[in-house]
Amino acid sequence: MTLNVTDLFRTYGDFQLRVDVTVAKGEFLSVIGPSGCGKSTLLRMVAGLEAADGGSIALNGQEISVMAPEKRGIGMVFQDYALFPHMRVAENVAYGLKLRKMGKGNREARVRELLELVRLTDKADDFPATLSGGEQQRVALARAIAPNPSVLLLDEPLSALDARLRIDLRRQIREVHDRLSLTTLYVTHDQEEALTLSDRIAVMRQGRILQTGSPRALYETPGHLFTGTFLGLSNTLEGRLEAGWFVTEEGQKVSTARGEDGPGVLFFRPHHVVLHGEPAPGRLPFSVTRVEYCGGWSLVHGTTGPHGVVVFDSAETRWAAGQQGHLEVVSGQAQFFPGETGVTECTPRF
Amino acid sequence: MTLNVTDLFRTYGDFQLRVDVTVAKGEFLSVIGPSGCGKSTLLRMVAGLEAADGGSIALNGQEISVMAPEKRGIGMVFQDYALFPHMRVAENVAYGLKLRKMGKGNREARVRELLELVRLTDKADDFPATLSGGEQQRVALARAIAPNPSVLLLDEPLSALDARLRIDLRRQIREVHDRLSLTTLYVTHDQEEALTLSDRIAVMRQGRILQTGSPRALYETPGHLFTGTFLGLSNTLEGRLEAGWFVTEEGQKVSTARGEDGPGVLFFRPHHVVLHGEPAPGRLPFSVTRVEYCGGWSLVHGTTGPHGVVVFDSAETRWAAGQQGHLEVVSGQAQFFPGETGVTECTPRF
Amino acid sequence: MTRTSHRGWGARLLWLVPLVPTLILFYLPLSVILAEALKGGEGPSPFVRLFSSPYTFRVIGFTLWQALVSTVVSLILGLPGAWLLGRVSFRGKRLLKALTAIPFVLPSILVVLAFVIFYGNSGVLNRFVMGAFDLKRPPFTILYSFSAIILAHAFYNFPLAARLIGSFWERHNDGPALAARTLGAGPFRTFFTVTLPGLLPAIFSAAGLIYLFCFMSFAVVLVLGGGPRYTTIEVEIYRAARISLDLDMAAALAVVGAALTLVLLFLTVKMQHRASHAVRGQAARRGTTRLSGPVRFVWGLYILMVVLVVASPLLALVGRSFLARTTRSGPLVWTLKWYAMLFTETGPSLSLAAVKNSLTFAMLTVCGALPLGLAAAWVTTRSKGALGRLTETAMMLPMGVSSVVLGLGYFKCLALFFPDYSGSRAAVVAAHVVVTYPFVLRAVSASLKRISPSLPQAARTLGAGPFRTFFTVELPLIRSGLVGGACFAFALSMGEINATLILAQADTVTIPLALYRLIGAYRYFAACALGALLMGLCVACFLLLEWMGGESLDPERD
Amino acid sequence: ASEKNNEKLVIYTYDSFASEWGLAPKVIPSFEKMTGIKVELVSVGSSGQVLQRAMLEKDHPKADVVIGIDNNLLAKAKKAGVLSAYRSKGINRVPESLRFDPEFQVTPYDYGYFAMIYDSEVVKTPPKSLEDLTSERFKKSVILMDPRTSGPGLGFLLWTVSAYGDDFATYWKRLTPSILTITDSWSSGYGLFTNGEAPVVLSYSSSPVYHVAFEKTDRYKAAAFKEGHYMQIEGAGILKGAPHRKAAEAFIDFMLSETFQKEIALTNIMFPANSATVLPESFSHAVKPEKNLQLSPVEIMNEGEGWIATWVDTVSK
Ligand SMILES: Nc1ncnc2c1ncn2[C@@H]1O[C@H](COP(=O)(O)OP(=O)(O)OP(=O)(O)O)[C@@H](O)[C@H]1O
Ligand SMILES: Nc1ncnc2c1ncn2[C@@H]1O[C@H](COP(=O)(O)OP(=O)(O)OP(=O)(O)O)[C@@H](O)[C@H]1O
Ligand SMILES: Cc1ncc(C[n+]2csc(CCO)c2C)c(N)n1
Ligand SMILES: [Mg+2]
Ligand SMILES: [Mg+2]
Repeated sequence: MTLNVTDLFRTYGDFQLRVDVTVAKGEFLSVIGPSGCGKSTLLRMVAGLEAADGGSIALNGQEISVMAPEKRGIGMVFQDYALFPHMRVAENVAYGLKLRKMGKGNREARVRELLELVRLTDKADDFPATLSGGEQQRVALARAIAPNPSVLLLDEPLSALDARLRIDLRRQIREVHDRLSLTTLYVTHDQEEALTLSDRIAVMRQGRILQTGSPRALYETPGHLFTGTFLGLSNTLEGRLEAGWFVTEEGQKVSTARGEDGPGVLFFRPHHVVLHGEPAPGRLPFSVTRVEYCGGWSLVHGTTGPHGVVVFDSAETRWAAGQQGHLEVVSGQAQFFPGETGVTECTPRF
Repeated sequence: MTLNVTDLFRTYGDFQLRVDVTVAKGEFLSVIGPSGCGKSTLLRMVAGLEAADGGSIALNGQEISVMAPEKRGIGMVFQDYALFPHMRVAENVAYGLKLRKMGKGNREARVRELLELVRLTDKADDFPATLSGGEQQRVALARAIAPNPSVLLLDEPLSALDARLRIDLRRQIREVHDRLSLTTLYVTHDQEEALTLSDRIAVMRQGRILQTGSPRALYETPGHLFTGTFLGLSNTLEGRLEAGWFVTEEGQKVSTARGEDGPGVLFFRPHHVVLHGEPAPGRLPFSVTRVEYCGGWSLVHGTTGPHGVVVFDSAETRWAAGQQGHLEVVSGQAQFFPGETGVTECTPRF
Repeated sequence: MTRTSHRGWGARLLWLVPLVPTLILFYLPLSVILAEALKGGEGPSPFVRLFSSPYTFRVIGFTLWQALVSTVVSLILGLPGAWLLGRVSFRGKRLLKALTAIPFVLPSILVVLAFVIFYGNSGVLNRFVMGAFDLKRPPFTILYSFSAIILAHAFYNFPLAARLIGSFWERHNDGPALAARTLGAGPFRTFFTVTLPGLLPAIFSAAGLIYLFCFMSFAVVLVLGGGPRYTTIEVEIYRAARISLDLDMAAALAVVGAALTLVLLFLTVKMQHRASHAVRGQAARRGTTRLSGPVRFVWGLYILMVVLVVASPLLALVGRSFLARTTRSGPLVWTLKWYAMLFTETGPSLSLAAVKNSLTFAMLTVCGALPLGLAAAWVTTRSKGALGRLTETAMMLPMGVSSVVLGLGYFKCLALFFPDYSGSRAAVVAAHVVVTYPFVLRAVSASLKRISPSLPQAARTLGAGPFRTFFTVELPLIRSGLVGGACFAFALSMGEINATLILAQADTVTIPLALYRLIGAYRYFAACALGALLMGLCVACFLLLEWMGGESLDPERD
Repeated sequence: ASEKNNEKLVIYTYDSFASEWGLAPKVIPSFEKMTGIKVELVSVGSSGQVLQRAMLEKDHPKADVVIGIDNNLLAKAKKAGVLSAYRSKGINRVPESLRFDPEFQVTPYDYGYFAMIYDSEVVKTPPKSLEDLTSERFKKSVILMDPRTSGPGLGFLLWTVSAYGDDFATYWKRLTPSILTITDSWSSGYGLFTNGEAPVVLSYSSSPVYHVAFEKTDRYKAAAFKEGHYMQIEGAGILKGAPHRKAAEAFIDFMLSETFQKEIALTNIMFPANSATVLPESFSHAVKPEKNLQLSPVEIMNEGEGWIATWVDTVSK
């Protein structure tokens, strides 16, 4: 099933959603964007739960935007789970199967299989109210997958799970997707999920899709500063491009970068920086404000002039809060965005 | 305020919680553990929202377990936000301040300050029902911090936020904590959050605290296999220790490790492995099943014999699904856990 | 340390707030009258007399059966209305909501009058059809039969069902219903498998109420049923207590009625508990529907039906209040003279005094019943298990005890403790409060149960004590329930007649009493005028209550 | 009880007596003016309820006089022992046949005959007997009252008992198809009738007087039955231990006086007990039957409950 969303439009007070997006058959498209940018609203409109003010939604070329939700053959995992409170876990999962008139034996087998998938076999006879947040979320996932929908919409289906389980389940979701060659629209606020799971990522901001592209393309060569700063950790310096060199406001040459001369922002990842003890030409003075231990590595937070910068370092980093260092942006890795001014805009709508 | 939880005890059907934990004044303690292990229940008991079946909770040596919740001076962010639906965002935040009889002017200033902190200034006059999930969560955070409690309990306060905002806010939370030298108990399922934020981490499993320790200690030298596998990505191989060497069931020597001889599990991180094209003594055959791009790096998933193994690699990894490689566990980095058998137990209670 | 720790003294004392008045104002008079009657005189025990007659079993059986049929019919007719009130936004909704309470306030004698005027053999309906098709005999014989009883009960109760269930539906989270749609369930399937089960707490609550009403109904049964063929326990009590002067028998019957009520109440409370599944972490997001094209037509039909059942008898009644005959069988002319007469009859106007008294009693009753019902609801929803259900049942029992018996109990009690008593307004109000507060309790506890427990908990962690929490968080969230309860209390007090008759001073006349007298003097046109006045007053008061209670802070207004 | 305040008198009566369209507003003021006694009139529902109230307060009576104890209630009142005897001088002007309580615990003030009233525009040939009522042409046409709750209802039951004896139940069985409804009170039944719900209703033979006098129509007529008509005599009595005995006696005397008696005809639509009272012109429309029926209070007391039980059983099937 190819999903075509064309000029879909919805207004809530001063919030405006206007989206064009296509998900090819068998494609896994993640939608990421700051909280409140309209991700859930988009999904709800595709599922038919929210009326659009205009625009079209087509599945395999057939217009479905006036079709009843149950006719669309779309499965959905709700951000707030929306479990049936009066049904036990197994009944929740079996609901869609019953509607498809699946025989009792098959149904029970399928429910068992799904509960195993989400590791909730022992909660089969419990009511949702007694489940923990993560358990509820997994029931919602199992329930949506159960009837083998041809299009699957997932609204942050793993947000309440621990890292371990999340990694497990995201692999399962992808496997289910691949096996059934589902068309999947996946909303997440977890960039790692988006990067690892998706064929393509759509970056949403303030009700619009800013950019879509493969995870690697968006991460490594983001077309917009917003995409770059939103997807993964990053740093930005304000300054100007002069003859292929980025120069800070203080006049220091930092790194080569492509682009037209003029004011703008230099964008680079934390692993595109090296921290040195000694000053050298091109290096910026850096004061360490905080060092975060992240397991296999550390994040060194600090400032250079007015800018906060975060730097990857090994777990056994030599840096500690309060120290002074010198920051080198590895040449050729940084990107220049002309005309932009800093990163504040990646925070929610203002 | 020092928080002392001694032998706190609660039963729900076949779920049993029994916890001993101390949080020193000004300490930031994170509680992590699989979904359903009792994290929320622990917090709710400390806040006085759930009666214990036994045990004691003391603040600065004073027993508070029979004290009314509002007398405890404990602030809490609820996993389900629990915003007052009949109050606007600003009123929600001001609620605790009003109870403290703060003057109108001060109150308004404080509310504004907090809404700025969570970036919701423009939603001040909205009702919670119209906010997105993440927006609601941020209101809950602002509301709990507002009255400057001396102990702060946070139940997955950032789970609905995007990575960027989460990193921002976790820094803010830590700053608030440091500035007010709060005693903080932080529940999260996000290991990165736990690692970066905490002074100490308590690992919970099936209603008990298995282990507490500094993030680094727990990550690098976990006392339990569960801790190791739960906190961050990891790999395990089954086999036995023979004269300081770990030997697989097939009889291949893999890595040196400390411990007594006997059967057990070898534990190592994805970045403690190197993948080679060519076989060599000590290297294990490895078939790549999936490569996940994670932004600055890649994760190479594969199998060696019956075991799944995940390996860190650069973003420009040469590996792709279907290829065969050879896996070297970097000597001295792996840890041996005698008597254990695999990692299934880090999944939720079974 | 054990469970139920940190409950302050305040919370504990709160138990006494509903309990003490219930004991003094209800259980004391009840036990006095029962003890008095059952200590027995000469002759066989009233219970022996009661159960030796097959008639008794017929009466009990019929009481249960007619109440069941009435309840089911009312619920079926009420559910679509509940959807309209709860889910659809349209203009005039507020007014419609206020209108739904009208049947409820009408003293049954007035309803009977309205039914006769509209459905009777010489009623508007029959005469209209006879005129249109030139018939000699009235085509519909609706009244004086079983279906007349059901029709009247439905008339009373289906707007009530719509209102009660509607206000629950309004705040009901539609997430699960939407999820069902995405899983392939059509609107009907979704309704029956997801929405309806979700509404069950409200449905059981409404059903319990309606069942009790019909269980206790007597004027309707008496007049529209067509005689002793259709007799309920309540009618028998009325006959025994007030006419046959057989207090023993009345008390015995009251015991039987109360026991049955108790069982019924307990069952509905239990079913209600069973049916409510609070889900942690779900904020209700209101889905307000707009009606479109063909759907509108269907709803048009529904509204037409409503108009036929509810509005037309009332309109006929109001219409008649503006009509007069020139002579006994002469032509009808429009007039305002009945209204004028209501306020200008001999001496200090009777109707004016009645209006004043009724309003005073109703206001005071609301003031008493609201806090009492609220406290009872709060206490009972917080207590769990069998004990909680028992207390809830015990506090709702006043709903199931005939006001005749209660009035007599009061009378006895007053004679016992205040020998010089000779009728007072305080006693009337107290009786009204007792009769009405269980309705407040019902209405409030339904909305109280729906509040996610983490909301008051959040308030507690922010430093609010239980009282503060109650006033700042729970109270605003149960406002709609409170308004509903207040409307009930007001309405019931406006319509109450039995206890008033026994307890009020001779010169204290209320609107229903005046109505009785007007009808007793077969001054039907004037009675219609007074009835119309009563309806108008009630609508005005409901609108006022709605406006006071609903407007300012409602988060989910559109 | 001691004489507390002779300037006061408390009376319990039934609604229609006390209502502003009843007798009370017409007669009480003149009594007060005449004697200087302040009357407190308490209206407690139907006549049965008057007696009940008196029984409830037996130990501490608050009222002095009860109005509305008729020949059918007498037995019950006596059994309860709430009344005390008083023989008013005015009783001499009451015909012997109306003095239904030989002990004078109850003093009669008016009387009437139960009768079927029919709408002459609908019923062209009126029923001539109780038996006529069972005929097919009256199918669902008759409004009756419940003997357990209504004076006239009890009166009609006793009427059938006196006409049919022990066979009255089979008569009722035959009558059932003709009954449209059985109301609990006379007023609701009569109201239905005047409203056009049915062409025949149980009431008093004097009822047409009302329509002639106040509505100027003789459309509603009383049917004369060949079995004879059952009679009702209404009375008042003084309670045992009445706080204001003197005033009470004065009131009973007043009830038999001309001032009171002359109001009865057109206000209560009954025949005044004082035979000297001049009846208004319209009373020519009131049927005064040749044969009147009455059962003795003793018989009613002994058998009444059994009759009612049989009746209930017959009609409720
Ligand atoms: N029913 C509604 N009424 C008014 N405003 C609404 C409604 N639903 C959503 N909004 C607004 O629309 C915007 C988008 O909401 P949406 O739930 O789609 O965000 P989201 O991208 O899913 O955010 P999150 O990641 O926090 O879940 C928000 O600003 C929200 O306040
Ligand atoms: N009210 C209750 N009744 C019955 N069981 C309950 C109740 N509350 C919690 N539980 C059970 O207790 C266990 C712990 O629940 P808790 O909410 O503390 O988990 P958690 O660690 O917070 O999980 P998550 O990370 O998913 O939020 C779960 O198995 C849950 O099913
Ligand atoms: C038209 C007409 N007919 C008869 C009566 C008399 N009446 C009717 S009810 C009642 C008391 C018995 O319950 C009496 C005496 C009247 N008032 N109006
Ligand atoms: Mg969302
Ligand atoms: Mg939890």
